[in-house]
Amino acid sequence: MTQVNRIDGGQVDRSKEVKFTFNGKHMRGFAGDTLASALLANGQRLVGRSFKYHRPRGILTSGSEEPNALVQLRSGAHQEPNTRATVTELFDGLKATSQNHRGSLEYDLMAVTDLMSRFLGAGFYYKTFMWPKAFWEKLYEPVIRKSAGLGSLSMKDDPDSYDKGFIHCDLLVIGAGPSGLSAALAAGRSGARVILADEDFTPGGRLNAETLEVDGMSGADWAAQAIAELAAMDNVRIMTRTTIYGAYDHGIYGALERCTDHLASADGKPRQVLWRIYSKRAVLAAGSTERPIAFGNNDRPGIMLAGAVRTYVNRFGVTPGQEVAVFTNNDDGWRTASDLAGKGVNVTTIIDTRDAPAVCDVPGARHIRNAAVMDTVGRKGLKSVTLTSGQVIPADCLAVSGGWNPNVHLTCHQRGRPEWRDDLSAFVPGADLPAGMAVAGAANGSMTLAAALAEGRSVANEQIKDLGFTASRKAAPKAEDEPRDCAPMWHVGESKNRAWVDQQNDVTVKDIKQSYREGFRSVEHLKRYTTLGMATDQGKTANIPALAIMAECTGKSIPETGTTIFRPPYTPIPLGALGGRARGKDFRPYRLTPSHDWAEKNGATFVEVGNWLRAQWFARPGEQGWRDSVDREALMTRKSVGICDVTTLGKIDIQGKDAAEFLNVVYANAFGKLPVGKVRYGLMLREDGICYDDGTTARMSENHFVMTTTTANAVLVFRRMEFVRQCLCPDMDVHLISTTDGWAQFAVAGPNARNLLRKVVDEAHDISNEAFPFMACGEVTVCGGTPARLFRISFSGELAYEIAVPARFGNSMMGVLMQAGEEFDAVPYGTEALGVMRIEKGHAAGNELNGQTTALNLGLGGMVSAKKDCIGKTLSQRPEMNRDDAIRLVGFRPVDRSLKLIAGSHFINKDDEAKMANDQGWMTSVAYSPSLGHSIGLGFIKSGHERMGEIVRAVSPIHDTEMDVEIVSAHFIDPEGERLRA
Amino acid sequence: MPEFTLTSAPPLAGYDQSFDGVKLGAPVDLAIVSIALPLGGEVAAEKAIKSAYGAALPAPGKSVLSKDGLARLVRLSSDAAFVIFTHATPDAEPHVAEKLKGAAYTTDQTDVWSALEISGAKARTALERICPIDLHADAFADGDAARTSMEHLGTLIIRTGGDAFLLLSASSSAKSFLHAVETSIHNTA
Amino acid sequence: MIINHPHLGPRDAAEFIYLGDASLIDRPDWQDENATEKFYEYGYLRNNPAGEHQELWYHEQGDRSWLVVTRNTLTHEITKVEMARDVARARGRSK
Amino acid sequence: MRYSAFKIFTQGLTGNKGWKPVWREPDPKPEYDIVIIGGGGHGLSTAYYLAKEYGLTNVAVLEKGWLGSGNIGRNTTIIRSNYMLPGNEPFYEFSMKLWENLEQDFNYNAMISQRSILNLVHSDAQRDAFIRRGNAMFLAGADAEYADEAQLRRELPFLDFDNARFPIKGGLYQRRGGTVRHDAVAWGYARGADSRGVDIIQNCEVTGIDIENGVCRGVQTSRGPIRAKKVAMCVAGSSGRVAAMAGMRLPIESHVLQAFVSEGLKPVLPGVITFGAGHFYVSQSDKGGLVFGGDIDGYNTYAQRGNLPVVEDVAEGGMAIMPMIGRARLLRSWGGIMDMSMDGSPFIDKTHIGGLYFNGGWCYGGFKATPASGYCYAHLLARDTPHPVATEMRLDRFKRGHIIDEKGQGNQPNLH
Repeated sequence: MTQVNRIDGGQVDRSKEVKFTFNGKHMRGFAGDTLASALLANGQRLVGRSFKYHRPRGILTSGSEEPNALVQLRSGAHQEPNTRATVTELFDGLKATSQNHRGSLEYDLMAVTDLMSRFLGAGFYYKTFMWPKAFWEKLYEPVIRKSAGLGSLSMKDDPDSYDKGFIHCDLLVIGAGPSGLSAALAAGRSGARVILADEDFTPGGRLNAETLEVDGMSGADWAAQAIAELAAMDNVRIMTRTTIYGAYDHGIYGALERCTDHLASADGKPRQVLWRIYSKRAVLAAGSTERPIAFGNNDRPGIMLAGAVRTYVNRFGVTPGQEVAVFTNNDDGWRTASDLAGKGVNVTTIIDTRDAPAVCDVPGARHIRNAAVMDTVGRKGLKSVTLTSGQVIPADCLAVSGGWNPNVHLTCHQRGRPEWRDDLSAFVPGADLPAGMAVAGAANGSMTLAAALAEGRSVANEQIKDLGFTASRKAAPKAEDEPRDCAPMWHVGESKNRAWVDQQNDVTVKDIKQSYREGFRSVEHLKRYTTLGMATDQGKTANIPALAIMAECTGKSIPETGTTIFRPPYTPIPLGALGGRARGKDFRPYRLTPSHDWAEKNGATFVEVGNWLRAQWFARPGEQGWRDSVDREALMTRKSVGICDVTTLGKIDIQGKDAAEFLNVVYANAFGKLPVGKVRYGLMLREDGICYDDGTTARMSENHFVMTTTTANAVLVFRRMEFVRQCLCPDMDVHLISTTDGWAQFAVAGPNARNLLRKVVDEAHDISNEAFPFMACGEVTVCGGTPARLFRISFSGELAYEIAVPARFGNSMMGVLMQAGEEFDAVPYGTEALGVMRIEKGHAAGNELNGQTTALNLGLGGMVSAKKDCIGKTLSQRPEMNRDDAIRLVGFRPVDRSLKLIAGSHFINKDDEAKMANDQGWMTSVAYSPSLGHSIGLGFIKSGHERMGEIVRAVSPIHDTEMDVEIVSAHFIDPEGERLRA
Repeated sequence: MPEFTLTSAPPLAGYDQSFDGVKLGAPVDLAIVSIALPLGGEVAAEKAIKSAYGAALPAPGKSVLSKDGLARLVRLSSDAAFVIFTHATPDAEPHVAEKLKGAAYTTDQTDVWSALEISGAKARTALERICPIDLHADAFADGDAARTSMEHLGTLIIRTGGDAFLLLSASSSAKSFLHAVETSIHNTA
Repeated sequence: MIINHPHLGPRDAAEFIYLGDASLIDRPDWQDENATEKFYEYGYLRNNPAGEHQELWYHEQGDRSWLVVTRNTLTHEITKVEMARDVARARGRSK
Repeated sequence: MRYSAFKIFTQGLTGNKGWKPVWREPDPKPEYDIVIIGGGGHGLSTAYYLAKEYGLTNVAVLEKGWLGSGNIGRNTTIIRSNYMLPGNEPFYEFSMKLWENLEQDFNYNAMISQRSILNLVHSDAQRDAFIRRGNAMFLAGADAEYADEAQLRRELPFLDFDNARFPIKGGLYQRRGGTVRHDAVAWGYARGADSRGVDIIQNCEVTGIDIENGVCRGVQTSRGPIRAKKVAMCVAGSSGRVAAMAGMRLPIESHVLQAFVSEGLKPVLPGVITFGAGHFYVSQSDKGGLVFGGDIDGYNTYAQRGNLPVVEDVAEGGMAIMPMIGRARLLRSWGGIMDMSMDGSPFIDKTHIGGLYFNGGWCYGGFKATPASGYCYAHLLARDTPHPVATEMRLDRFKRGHIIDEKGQGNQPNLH
């Protein structure tokens, strides 16, 4: 296909021909084209189908406000639905397909909905599809869902990468049109740090689309010159292809930079970068958007906004039609006629709603005043328009101008409300702008080029003066004030046929009137009932006309009827970009234990524990599954000795003259009298009296403690202790610092633990049972002088120690411990065996310390010291937390020992029905105890401590199963604790 | 003779790479000791620091080199600071404690952190992708220090001079942090 | 949001952890005769104003300080940032 | 006017000009038996059930803006009854059963779609907690199903099973969970209440609550004073502000929850999916948009807008579990103000002031509760005793120590 509509001029690079396909058809354009301009150049008017009625649609606009020309771009996993052809930069090899049709674009079977449209008006679905009841989900809804939606996702993982970043500036200028360029020049010359961002790939905004002059040169040339001057300033950063999509609190703006979307391949680089821009001040210079006028069949391919028609002609050297009519209610529409005629395009007619003389001379065009377009002909492409007078005018392109709306979107992102200006018949930014933002140019209602240039400069100067910069004295660039008279007209009342307001979502003037009739009269009801403004263009061309039509119905003025505000994002933002690098394994960082490498080499299977990766078990050849490994690790530990990396437990170094007193506040039990060289188990409550965390704290010297927390709560406990330190006890001398990552810590557990450690701990340190009894701690050296800390504490219930060395030695230490343990058949054990052994001992862990249980529930009620205050003490005494029938942590075993207990089962008394009213509690943790040879469990049950030996039912209806279980002591192994004191 | 010997293997030991416009490496034997100023003893502690290092403890968010240039004092908050210096053996804390003569509380932080040095003309451009702090020289001068978060990891960043920065982040996640910095360099190359 | 830290200057609020009303500083005395009632009010009841709100933020990804931030809950405008420790002292929490 | 397919047909033939307003626009009367403050979902359903189930129609609903402008108009439309605790689960299951018959009940198609809700499981501890929860659901008469990884691979092949930072190990389904066209719920209830004689008064802001000798006698409004025998607060999100007019402090903070919708897409998601290792949940609307959200912003606010860190956090969660959505675009984000309560559970109760009632504290879970909340509130207003499924939703529960804390986070509202 040749470029039938390509004409002279424009800013495309005719030396670089670009090949692309649309629905498989091969076409050509030039570098500098958008997909839309290239499609028009190739005479492709029909590009898509509308959402509800599957109406044939073309290109309406030349910018990001486009409702109709949405295509699927690229193919395979790169497929990108709902892409606006009007902002898609053409590249060699581009593939685009049209969306939302069954059958071909030209013959869409779904277009039958258009014929039934009289039954499918606003909100019809709320009134039907209710009978029979089951049919909604089985029949109606699947049909509706299938026909809804526009483009398709590929269902494949997005193959591109994305990145994010942070940038800072004194002044952010949003939009590089005339006012933005003028603002950036002023601020840049003053020395302020400026970011100038524009969504287009060529800065200049409307300057590139108009024939107006600035400082005696063409607008486009002046823009290029301004950009060159700015580019030479090292305090100015120019960001093209960058949309400022959201204005957030305190001068933070969200921006999307499209880095490789204009290239055939991203080539391993991020496709897009999501920037958070930290600005001290901002100038919004986002320009304005032209609005259409609604009339019968105003949605046909070939009917376009007048400013867009001018853009295609002036900027891209493409004419959207060969026989053009203009329909306008304002002076600006005449510029389209005049520019087109100037380029030799055949402008046949100018239909002006005003009863006023010609604005300018347009050779060859007939001026019909006080008239309007009422209907059109040409289903897949415009053929003619019919005026209210009945006169038919042949045309393949109708350029429509209903006036211009300032782009106030970002001024509304913090719920600022725009204000109506009668002289412009448009909303302009209101007084409650986001802090630090000022608005300039057309976005502020300064609609002429001269005004925009002047205001850009003056607003920027005011902004930077506030920051202490001296404004440059250079004058604003000069331009003429072009005529801007506009007589509002929102829809042509004489139209009999449907007149579209929201073209993408197929909302017509009739729908708005019906919405009014049914009582949906507030703007929000209108939007929600008719879906107006909810499409991918967010109603950029639809909202204001709709509001005006509703105002007509209510008989009130437009501002009395309401206003619509805009929410982020300004234009749709890919979720990939918002997600940045956080995908797959990079979703969150990994924390590795010091012995990770050793574990990897020794057959460990790893498990995610928060951000940590921990060894779960260490499989040996011949083992038939994880249970084999775990049973062996637990048995061998209980029989001889096992070693486990427990570095992940939080470690907090606590120093200060008031450290002991401080611990008395944060722990429920007392620490004041803990002797130096001893460790104590500590229980922490939340202020609401619920158990929060547990661990051990060792007193290394009079004013120095080392606390351990659970892995999960390390950060939270530290935060809370800082709260106590700074906010509750501000004059205690106590200092906290985390050392979690600093020490590689290993549990060495089992009857041979001491024998093993004797080989590693330097001889100078006596670790005999007498010198270093249960709950002793101290600083030692290992392997010939390496500093270490030794704690005699036990989670497994065996004779056990935890030994800590500086983390850099951790991997080596694991090897050394295993080597030293060889003669005892030492095993490394993972978190599973750790869990088995703690259940065998009845120790509470995360499943029991779940933030819902009290010390009383856990059987630790006696730990809450009566003699002192602590966090949570008072509220733990509330009556319903101390009921006689409160749940208690106890052990469970299946009556039939061959059965496997299920964590999450609920307990029901023997003869009760399994229903919530009879719920006695639940099983928290279960394990197979290799020592006992059967399944064991921990759980909470009402008055459990008084029910030893009772048989209850553990029901798990989700598994459709239940079993009888016996309530037993939670201490399944060595209940007297003889082993750990051995 | 002890039967077993331990070998030191910090997570990024030996890492040293050059990219277009950026150098990235893990400094060797960097020791870090935290200093907490006792409540009511701040003046004495600052005095002890000054006499030990020949430099006064700077304001929060700043760092200074000791008089001999061998140690960097970084003030983290009103009552806490780091001293960073080159020291191979695992006894950095007693080494500092001795110098301060009991005027402040000290805790060894060497193994808590993992360090990366990034420098070069494009270092700032790369860091822009992960660092929320404004690193423009007017806003973040030589010696300035900030604790912040990069790619979900707590990081202490110090401008050690010109286009060179020292980055400290947790040693357990050192590999993820390195990956984050390398990705930034790749993405901005 | 940006919180202008009294020692460190403006920092993104993402570096901070929010706790709630700064009345959480005013922890009652456990030996007070109405201690249970006072702890209930302290722990559970909030003014929750639509307007100026004094609230606690913790600079977790920073200097680990707790701050009392005065912020408007309708506009998010921050008018004052203080070190919580100073506020606690001023409210008589010194020993 | 009764809606039916036939009605649509005849109206279509006559140019759709015969449709009548769905509700009246009455002026306030000087006095009502019951005045409900708040014309959001819960207020409207309360009025509906007062009229329909309890025969009380001398009732006004006062709405400061447009009806349905509360969180009923700005949520992510999910219904479910997958709670765990006895104080909650029977209530939400009651709500679910009301949803299941709602459309026929009020003759309005709210597009109730029981497409299922799935909570993904990423660790053994999480699995144990979900089994506990699933069993509790059964005990309360609800449905639950535990799916293992293999089943999820078959059903949802687009989830990231093979390269996930937090592997997907299974999930808890509630097949009866799903989504509803949220605005239609407000409209259906409003229509049903209005047709039974309830006055729904829009653009009528309550500016004061009249209390004489410890008894509430009525309210002051932007449209004049209105006397009432009973005044029912029902303004979740603004509870703090309205309760302050009665001099009450509440165990509630106001927080913003952001929600998001993508551009319309052809169907990709069968039901609601919730990520268990990050903040992300998503469903797909009948119009094709992915409707998704995550955590609250986390600071007290009454501004109906949020900030960027949470937007990114949510998108990160989405990309982590289903990287196919990378090329879908976020179309719109918005924020709703939540009554975040001290234990994450709501209140339907009398206050200490005679004739003044309170309904609030719904956190971010109020939408699914709309029918039961209105039903139970109506019951309380009509009978002065709590409905059997709402006996624990009392304001004094913290004083007694009876906490309904599903997440085990304690008395810090922003953690629930």
